[in-house]
Formats: sequence, C-alpha cells, structure tokens
Amino acid sequence: MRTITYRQALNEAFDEEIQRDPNVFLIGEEVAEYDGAYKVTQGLWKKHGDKRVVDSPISESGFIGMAVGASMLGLRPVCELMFWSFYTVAWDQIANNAGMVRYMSGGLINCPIVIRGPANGGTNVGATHSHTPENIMATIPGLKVVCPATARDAKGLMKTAIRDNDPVMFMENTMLYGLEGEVPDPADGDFTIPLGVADLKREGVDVSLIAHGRSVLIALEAAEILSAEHGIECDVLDLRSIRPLDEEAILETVAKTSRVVLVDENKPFCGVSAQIAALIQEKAFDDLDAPVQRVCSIDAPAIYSPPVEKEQLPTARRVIDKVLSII
Amino acid sequence: MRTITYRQALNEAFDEEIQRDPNVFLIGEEVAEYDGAYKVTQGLWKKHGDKRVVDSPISESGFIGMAVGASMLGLRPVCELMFWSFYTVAWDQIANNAGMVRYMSGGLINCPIVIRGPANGGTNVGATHSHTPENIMATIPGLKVVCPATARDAKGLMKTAIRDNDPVMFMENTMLYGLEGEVPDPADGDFTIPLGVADLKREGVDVSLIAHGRSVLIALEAAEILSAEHGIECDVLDLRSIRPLDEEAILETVAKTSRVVLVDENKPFCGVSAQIAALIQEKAFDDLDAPVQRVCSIDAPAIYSPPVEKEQLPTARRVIDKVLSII
Amino acid sequence: MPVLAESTTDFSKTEINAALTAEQKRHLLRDMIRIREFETGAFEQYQKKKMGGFLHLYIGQEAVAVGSVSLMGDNDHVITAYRDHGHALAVGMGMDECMAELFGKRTGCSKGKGGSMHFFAPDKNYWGGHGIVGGQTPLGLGLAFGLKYKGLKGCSMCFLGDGAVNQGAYHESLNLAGLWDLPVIYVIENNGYSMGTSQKRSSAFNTCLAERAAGYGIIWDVVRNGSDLYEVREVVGRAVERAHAESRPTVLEIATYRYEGHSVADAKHNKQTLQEGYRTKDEIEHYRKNFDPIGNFSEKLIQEGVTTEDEIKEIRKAAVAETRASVTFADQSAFPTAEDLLTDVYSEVDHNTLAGRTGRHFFND
Amino acid sequence: MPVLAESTTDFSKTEINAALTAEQKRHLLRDMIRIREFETGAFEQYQKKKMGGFLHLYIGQEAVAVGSVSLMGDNDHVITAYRDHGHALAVGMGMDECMAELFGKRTGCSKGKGGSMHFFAPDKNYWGGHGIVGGQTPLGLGLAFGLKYKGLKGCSMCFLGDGAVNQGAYHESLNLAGLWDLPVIYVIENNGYSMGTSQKRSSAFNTCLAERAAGYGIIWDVVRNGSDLYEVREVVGRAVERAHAESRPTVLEIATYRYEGHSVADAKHNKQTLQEGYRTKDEIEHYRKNFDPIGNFSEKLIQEGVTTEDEIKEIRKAAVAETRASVTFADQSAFPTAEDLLTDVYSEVDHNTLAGRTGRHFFND
Ligand SMILES: Cc1ncc(C[n+]2csc(CCOP(=O)(O)OP(=O)(O)O)c2C)c(N)n1
Ligand SMILES: Cc1ncc(C[n+]2csc(CCOP(=O)(O)OP(=O)(O)O)c2C)c(N)n1
Ligand SMILES: [Mg+2]
Ligand SMILES: [Mg+2]
Repeated sequence: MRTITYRQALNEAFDEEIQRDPNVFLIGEEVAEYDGAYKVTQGLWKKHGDKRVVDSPISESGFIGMAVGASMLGLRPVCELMFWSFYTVAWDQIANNAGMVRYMSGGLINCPIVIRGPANGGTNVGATHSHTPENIMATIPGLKVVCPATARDAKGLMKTAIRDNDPVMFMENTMLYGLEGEVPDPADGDFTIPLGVADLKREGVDVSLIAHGRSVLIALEAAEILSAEHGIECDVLDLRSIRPLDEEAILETVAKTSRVVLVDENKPFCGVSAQIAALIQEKAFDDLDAPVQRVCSIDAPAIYSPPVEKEQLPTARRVIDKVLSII
Repeated sequence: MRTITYRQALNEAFDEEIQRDPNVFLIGEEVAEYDGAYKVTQGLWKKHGDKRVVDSPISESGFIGMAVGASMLGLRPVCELMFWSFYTVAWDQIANNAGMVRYMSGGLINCPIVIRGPANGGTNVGATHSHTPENIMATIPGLKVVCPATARDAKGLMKTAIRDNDPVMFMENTMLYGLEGEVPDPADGDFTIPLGVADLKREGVDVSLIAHGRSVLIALEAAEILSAEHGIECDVLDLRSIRPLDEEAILETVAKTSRVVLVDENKPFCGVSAQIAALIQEKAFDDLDAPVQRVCSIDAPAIYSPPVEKEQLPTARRVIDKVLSII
Repeated sequence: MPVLAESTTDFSKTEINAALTAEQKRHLLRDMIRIREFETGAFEQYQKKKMGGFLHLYIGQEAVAVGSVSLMGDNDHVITAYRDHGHALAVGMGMDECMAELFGKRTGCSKGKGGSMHFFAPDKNYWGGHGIVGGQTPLGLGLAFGLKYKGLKGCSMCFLGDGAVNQGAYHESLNLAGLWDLPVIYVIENNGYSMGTSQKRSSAFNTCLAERAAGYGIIWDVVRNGSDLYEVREVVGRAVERAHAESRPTVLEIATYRYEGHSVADAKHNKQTLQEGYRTKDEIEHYRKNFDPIGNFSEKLIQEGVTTEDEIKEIRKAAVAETRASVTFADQSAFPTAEDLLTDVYSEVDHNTLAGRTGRHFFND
Repeated sequence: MPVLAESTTDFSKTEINAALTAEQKRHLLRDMIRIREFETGAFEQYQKKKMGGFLHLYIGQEAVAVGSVSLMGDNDHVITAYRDHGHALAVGMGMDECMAELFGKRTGCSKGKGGSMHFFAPDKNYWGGHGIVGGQTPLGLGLAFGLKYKGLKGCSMCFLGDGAVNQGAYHESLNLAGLWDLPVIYVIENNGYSMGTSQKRSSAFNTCLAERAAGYGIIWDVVRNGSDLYEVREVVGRAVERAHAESRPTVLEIATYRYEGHSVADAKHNKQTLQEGYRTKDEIEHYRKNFDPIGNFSEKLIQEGVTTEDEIKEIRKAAVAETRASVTFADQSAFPTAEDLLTDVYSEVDHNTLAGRTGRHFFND
C-alpha cells in the first residue's frame, strides 16, 4: 500500500471532502494563503479558493462561534485551532454553543462542525501552548472527541468527522504530522473509519496497554521492548475516539490479559485515563489481577526545557516500569 | 453553638478578611450596590465602600484577568462569577494566567486570588448556567479547588482560601446558600479550616460514601435511609477540597469498609469521581470487596424541566440502589 | 448615551411605514399586545410556581422586536439573548409551545429542555434564546456568513443588551463582520440597565454604545425612541436594506426600557416591592406613562383612523384568551421523562444511524 | 493604517528628548544594539539546535521597547506578548539569564520553564512574556489597577501586536480601563503582519487600530515612525504623563516592522529562503534600509555630536562579546532535572508551609 505522512493524510481528507460536499469549508488562522502554520492545509487554498479555505483573524471565539452559527444553517465548517491550546479563548462557544445548542433546542438544531488542530506537548512551546484537552472536551455530553495516532486513522477518521452531524473535536499532533504510514489510495474508493471503534494495534496476552493519540506509539515502543527484553507480550489498544468510546474493545482486552496499563498524555487528575480506569474497575472488577495503572504526563504545567519536557510526557521507560510492577 | 446560613457564613468570611488585610477586595458583577445576585455579599459595599467591593461590567475575561494581574502585585482579589458556569468566557485567564504564570516564571510570581461563586445544577436554569467545573479546574496543576457542603466549612475554607498564596477556585452552591448550620462565633477567635483535609461527616462500617459539595448532603440522606431501612451503616466522607486532596482520609475509609460509592454532581466522563475511583482502585486494590461505584449527574447537558432536572442530579434513591448493588 | 426621548420626526410618513396597510398596522399592534399579555400571564404562572429558574420579561420593549421582525423576509434570520419571548412571538411562534416550554413540558418549543432563556424555532428562522451574555453574537455572525456562503440575499438580526456589548465575543464578531462584509445587524437593545447596573456604570463610550462600530469601519445608527414602532422600522429597515443590497453589517442602538425587574426573581427591584434598589418608582412610572410602545402605537393608529379603542380592547381580549388557553395547554401537557434526558444530545444517536449506534456515547452506569 | 513613514517633525527637540544627556542617549543606542546582537546570537544558536520551540525575533522593532521603557520610573510596569526579548533587555535583564532561558537551563530567568515566550523579571517591574495572543492585556490592566489601589503614581505599559487587537480580552480590558480610569497604556506594535497575515487582512478599522479606543472614550495616538526612538519617546511620554497625572488610559499605535520571519521556525518566509510568502524581499529591504531604528538613531547621535562611528563600533563589539559570553554561560549551565518539574507549581508547596504540606497536591503515582 502507498505510504504518506499523517499531514498528507489529513490534507487528502480535506481535499476530498471539499470536493464531495459544497457545504464543507476550512477556516482558521493562516490556513489559506500561508498553507497552515504546520502546512496541514498546504495547497488547498490555491486549489479551492477563498470561499472554501478561509483565513481568519486571531479571534478564536469569534470565528469558531461564527462557524457554529453557520453550521446551524447546514454548512460544515472545519475549523483549525492553530494549537488546540487556544480553545481556552473559545471555550464558551465550543462547550455551550457547539456542545449544547442541540439539547437546549430540544433537538431542533444540530451542529455538524469539526474543530481540529494539534493537541500535544513535546515541542518545547511551554505551558500555554501544550494543552491536551481531550478530557475536558469529553466531559461535555454533546461533543465528540477523536485522537488519531496514525496517518491511516487520521484520514479515515477525519472524513467521518466531517460527515458526522454532531460537533467533533479532532485532535492531531505536531509530532505525528511528519510520520509516514500506509493509507489506502483514493483510487481504491472512499476510505473512512467510523468513530467509536478502537483498533488493536498489537496483539499480546500478558498485559493490555490502552492509549490514544501519540501515546499509542509510546505504548507500541514499550511493548516491543517488553517483548524483546522480558518476554512479556502486550495488547496495544488504540482508542482512536474518546467519545464515542469503544467500551467493548476495552473490556475484551482486559478480559484477555487481566492486567492494564493506560498511557495518556493528559495530566493525571481527571485525565481520560482516570475515566478508563474507573470504567475498567467497575465493569471488569473480577477480571483484574492487579490494579489498573496509569502513565500520564507529570503533573505540572508543561515545562519548556527540551530535555526535561521529554521526561514530562509518557515515556516507554515509564510504561515498562509500570508493566513490570504489576506482572 | 450559634447557627447561621451558608450565605451568611461566606459573608462573614469576606467581612473578616476585608478587615484583616487591606489587600483583600471583592470584585464581580452586581456584588456591590446590588448586594450580589444571590446576596452573598450583602451589606459589604455599604460597609466597606467602593474600593473594597467593586461592581464589574459583564466582562469575565477582563475583570478576572485584571484581578490576576493585580494579584501579581500582591493584592488578594476575591472574584465572583455570578455563576461558576461563566468561567467558560474567562477560561484562558484562569487556566493559563492564574494557573500557570507561576510555573512559567520559574516561581518568580504567585497569584493569591480566589475565584468563587455557585457551581451547581438543580435550579432550572438550563445547560449554560449549570456547569460544575471542579473536574476541569482540578485537572490543571497550579489551581486549587474547594467545594464546601456546610456553612461551617464554607466559612472556614473561604478564610483559608483568601489567605492562601495560590489561586483557589471556590465552588459554592445556590441550593445551599439558605441552609443553616453551626458556625463558631467570631468572638471565640479566628476560625479557619485548612485545604486538603476531608471531613468524616458520618461514621459507619459497611460502605463508604465519598462526596463533595451538595452531594455530601445527598450522601448523608442516603446513609440515614440505608441505616433505617436496611441496617447498613455508611461512612460519609466529605472531601471539602478536591485539590489538594485528602488521599489519606479516602484510603482510611476504604480500608475500613471495603466498599465505596462515590457521589458526584459532575457529569460522569472524567468527573472528579472518575479520578477518585481510579485512585482507590490503584491504591486500595486489595481492600476492595466490590468495584467502586459512582453516582453522577445523568450524562446530558442540564435539562430545564424542573421535575426532570431533579432526576438528572444525584439522588438519595440512586445512591441507595448503588449501595445495595454492592452489598 | 441615548435615553428614550420623543422623536422629533414623524416616522409614520417614511416610505417604509407609509407602505404599511391598515391591516398590517393592526397586526403589528396585535403582535405587541400578544407579547405583553403572554408575559403578563407567564409572570402570574411563575408566581404560582408553575415554572422554575429565570423569567426575563420583555415588557416595555415590545416595539423593538415587533418592529424589527416585521421587516424580515424569507432569508432573514433572528437570534437573541435570554430575554427572548418577545422575539419568539414576533417571528410567529405559538403561545402554546412557548408557555409549555416555560412550564418545562414536552410540548414546549424546546421540549422543556431549554426553558425561558432558550426558545427556538429554526423553521421560523429563529435561532434562540441564549443564556450566556454576548454568546449569541458570533452565532448571529455565522448566520450571516451562511447566507453569504450560500449566495442568498438575506440578513441576520442579532439582538443584544447594553451590558452584553462588553463581552469579548461581541468585539471579535464586529471585527469579522466589518472585515468580511457580512450581512449582520447587531441591535443593541439599550434598556439602560444590565441587571442592577446602570449603563453608565458598565460601559465606557463616547456618545453611545453603537458608536464603537465606527472603530471597525462599520456603519451605526441610533433609535432614540425605541417605543415608537415606526422609528424602529425606519432605522432597522435601512440596515436591512444595506445588508441585502451591499452585504454590509450595521450596528444599531435602540433606546428602550424594561418595566419589570431584570428577571422576576429580581423581586426586590420590581414594581410590586420596590423600596430601594437601582432605580426609582418614579423613573419606571415615567417610562410606563410616556414611552409605552403599545400605548404609543395605539394612539397613533387611532389618530390615523386605522383602529379604534374598542377594536384594541378586542385585540387585548383575544390575546388574554390566547394566553389563558396556552396556560391550559401547558398545564395539561406532560413533563418529559427521565428517559428524555438522553435524547437531543447527539443527532446521530437520535436518528439511530450507524454512527449513532457505534461506540458508547453516554456514560451512565 | 499607519505605515512606517519619515517623521516631518524633529522629535529630538521636544522637551522630553531635549532633556536627555549625551550619556543617556548613548545608553539608549547601546540598549538597542544589545537587543539586536542578543537576538542575532540567539538566532545562530537556534540554528545550532541549542534551543527548542519558538523564537520570535524583535529585530527591527527595537526603538519601540527601548524608547518606551526609557520613560519608566519606579512605579511603572511593563508586560508584553511572546515577542519579548527586546522588552526584557530594555528593562535591564541580563543577557545571561535570558540566553540561558532560551537554552532551557536552570539559570534561565524562568529556570528554563518558560522559554523564549516567557521571560519574567518582577524585580524590574517586568511581568512577561505571554504566549496567548491578547492574553496579557487584562493582566496589564491589573497592574494598573494594583497601582491605583495602592495609591501609587505609576502606570502599566502593556504591549500587544496588530493581530492581538482582535482578541476579546483586549476589548474587555479597554472598556474597564476607560470606565475606571486606570493608568494603563496599551502600545500596539503594528509591524504590519500577524504571522503571514497582513494587517489589512486581519482587522477592520477606520483610520487605524488605535482609533478603536475612541469608542471607549479613551485617548489614542499614533507613532508614524516607530524606528525613530525620539518620536516613540515623545508620544509614549505624553501617555505616561497622562497616566501619572490623571490616572487615565491611552492607546498608542506604533508603526514598526520586523525583519525576520514571524518566528524562526517560519523559515519559508524569512530572509534567507524567501521565494514566495506573504511579503517580498524588496519590502523587507526597504524597511531595513530606510527604517532601521539603530541606523536611524546612530545617524542622529552622530549628527548631534553625541557619538561617533567608532564609538558605535565599540558598543556593537561590546554587545557581541556580551552575547557570546551569555552563550557560554548558557552552554555551561545545567538543565533542570525531572524533580524540578514539580517545583514552582504551588507557592505554598515551594515554601513548605503548613498549607503546602496538607493534602495531596500532585497526582503522579
Ligand atoms: C457571561 C455571562 N455573564 C453574566 C451573566 C449573568 N447575567 C445575565 S443577564 C445579565 C445582564 C445583561 O444585561 P443586558 O445585556 O443589558 O441585557 P438586559 O438584561 O438588559 O436585556 C447578567 C449579568 C450571564 N448570563 N452570562
Ligand atoms: C489565542 C492565540 N491564537 C493564536 C496564536 C498563534 N499566534 C502566535 S503569534 C500570532 C500572530 C500575532 O501577530 P501580532 O499580534 O501582530 O504580533 P507580532 O507577532 O507581529 O508581534 C499568532 C496567530 C496564539 N499564540 N494565541
Ligand atoms: Mg440592558
Ligand atoms: Mg504584528
């Protein structure tokens, strides 16, 4: 199969959806003429023009709220937050308007909007630019949350997100943009991946590693080392979407291995892995041979210092230690 | 001991702290001339004047950010959000500025600010006005979170919060404002309660109910019924502060009863109770005779319809059912 | 700052108003009276504890909603804040579904899920009803953006209060509206107060709040007598014309006044019990007497020979009857059930699509 | 929109500038040169991968920070956005702690925790260095509020970019500043671009961005030649005087230009590799040649007989040496450790107070 980058995969998804549906348009800061701060939208403005690819002033509350309003009329805005971190200045529009206007209108309205951009640490841009708000998004019923780890998933999930009739918070990762992966050729037909279906990215028997986003790669790295150095074989389950959540797949791997380590770039307090741990202990209490363990970012604002930031994020080393502690 | 309302207890705390420290001032919408939308600041403007009790325009981002800036100079602003729900429009100032400026400055700055107001459902004001963001606040290292359930705790914790040198998110409850409770007389000396110390509000042996805020009262109600109707005796542990968290007290009650039901007005996904459940199963795995159970708000935006909103929030009935399911 | 004051111009003679038929004029009067009676009825029901939460009454401001909405064509849209009953009835929503919403019933316009602050009727181009001050202003912009994107000749009328102009989202919206020439009309209903704060205690301004628009190169205008439906129509009409013909935004400020408290929970400050508070009985009486939109328009129509005292009495009677019927309707309707809590959260789930059936969407036990 | 243009007035003769001693003038020139050399050195080190993340260079804008800061008295405070090295050095921070911060070292001004965007020196009344566009504007207001509260005669100078004016927080701050007469000076450094977006593609305005202040009753002014340190001092000086004497806010817009890319990661658009991109090589060269603040001031001081070409060479040499020393300092300093991650989160914990020791503050294993 052909190989493209995560960035190109997203770009393809936009390109295809823009062509498929005249209601789809991209909007964000520097997404058009500048080709995107991270070049994810490269070439799309040149190809599709001002109407379909729109540069916005630095007014996240304004342009995201505007997109929500436009979506109520049936448009399908795909909004870029240059960094997901900047949701903090647009939070009211996201939580209350995108997330709740359907409910408050008794179902008269729906908001088929996608909000997307990178949500990750690891690039030494400091605390204000390194939020990973998937837990905060997913705590709001009404929002959906997707965190792809590979090029293939990025494309397939993005196309589904754009077609979804509910607001989807789509979290990419600047550290993944350049990574290559196999992605089906558009010539072979329309390629989508449903939300709410986890992907078992590695099969094992001893321990389940459950993760989302780039943490999946950390989990895979740890799994290889555990296999090579300790003979421990791990399932690596990639949640892919946080809400909807593939609970069945989670319970299945837990039933198989009875031991779980969650890998999660969120800060620990009320991170996504707190929810998954709570869920597992509730629904698979008797399956568990050891407490569910979590490897999260170290519980402080994101540090700038490059070598130390590496340590702050989940590392394969920390995952391995956790696994060894419960085996 | 004398009895006053939760509202009066807070009012006393403000009054005493304004007198004690010239750097303390109150600011918010309608807190001064109007005496507060919920009359929590009644009489304080008349007594202390324009400088110490300040009415703000409807600009939460502006006045809270301003208060953060003033706190960097050593003032101790106590900011009212008329509803905590309105944090959504001020979130950047809270999370990034109050929460992280200390870290990003390598400890050169601290923000001795309190942000307070009611954070609860149950008053039929709909989804936008019924947020309970303690989980969202507590996920940010750098912020502290306090949720008092009684008049006594409200006063003691508020005075401590104002004196604390870090930003404290103080969550009150409109349904508690009118409730009376015993509060030490100011004549008997300065009364404070430390943050990070839970309070065992009822002693039992069979099951631990752990809660914060108004859910503590629901838990107590359930505990009485369980005792009367089922002979089941519950510990009711009131966390009082979410961050810092009294982990010892949690583990102690779990060790005693081996069965836990968490009562939490948060929405379930990544709610505070998800964190507590994750923590208990991790640290007290062998103590548990049954999975930790959670009673949260039903997972939808807050409904308006008065009788149904009652059902959406945790109820004693649901707590009792959960307890019976694990006994 | 614009304070309600007598118009020196006779706006009944302007083109837009001269074009109204007698029938249309009576209809406009009727619309204002229906709003007044509906809210008066709602207030009574509130006091009988038939509803919870807030009830922000629009009484005194009726000419603004009715006058503005009367200019709407097929592709014109309306959105407002939480003081939303007047606009709702003006766009043609029925009293039944509105009263039922207040009662929290399933037959309510939002199925009892939204309440007083969250009335919606997308089929009537009415997009709510929004509780967060200023939060509707980017949405209103989005309606305008959508119209322009689709190539439709229409506009979005976005109402907001004099307190709301100090929210950041409004400022961001103004910049985008000005920059992209979006056909949005921001109508500031300046009733002199945001809750208990008089306008001069909440806003820094030069001559008025609308004037801030100049800083974004946006045209602005003022209605000095917001109780004169003709003046409202004239000024709003020009903005609608500008939006339709040039796809350009306008900011309007309309001086008006609310007779009741900020919300009816704001009892200390409402007419029944006012002793102290942020405004005097005399002030309220002054506006009631001299700037009542219904009184104002009634007088005009009688003078014009378009209607009579008697006919107005009949209109009022009909509105009272309609209100009563809506109370009965609301009373007899069922509450939502606990199961209803989980519908209307996700469209895909509601429609039982494959997407709605895949993965877990809700996290109750 | 104000674009950099030659001053018609000779600002060297105004009172505020005429009062400068020769020594002070040389000092101002030296400050600009130090910023230029520091950043040039930092850029080199960035390319050697000695640092991560962003590096937003201030090169071309030096007269703004140095001119403004030169007016600061004991109770005047400064706060700015992420393009913060210039202001940092201008207030008197040492190159060592600044370079070490870029290198992510423990000896950095923020212990390596903040990085390029987050320089701080409260002891020098310098409050950062803020990464969220517009996020510093309410903080700057708070400094002014604090001064007034404490009864001190001072002001807060809050710098922001031409893109930042479209953030809601700035608008809210303006209203509060105007309403409460707070001694804040918002200095819009209009360098013509927010990242790759030219100013006219990001902002709707009448004659300029500062003019929006008029809508809040706030006095505003413009510096047309922001590369002329004398003009900057003159205009900012009047605002400082207004803040001190009347406790009133001012909004200033200073036309300036940045020579380098938005950040050095913005390579496609910087001078080395520019082929296409949002501005032409010619445009950059035009400003470099005609509106270089250092060139401009050097010329003036030579003409005034205050300094000589040779002396300027010496100043530059010293600045280069100082930069080099700072690189060595940074290189030789230690990185923070993983343990350092958990300090500077909570003041009470750092100080090991009873509050800091009570309850669990961190949720690692
Ligand atoms: C962001 C936010 N802050 C505060 C409130 C509480 N609140 C509701 S209405 C109101 C006053 C608004 O006044 P104005 O905009 O003049 O509208 P009016 O009530 O006069 O129609 C306030 C403070 C809110 N709903 N949202
Ligand atoms: C809220 C927010 N949105 C977007 C960004 C990304 N960003 C950083 S700088 C910048 C451009 C700012 O331009 P301007 O205000 O003119 O300042 P300049 O860079 O020219 O100094 C953008 C979009 C951010 N940091 N914060
Ligand atoms: Mg008002
Ligand atoms: Mg700029």
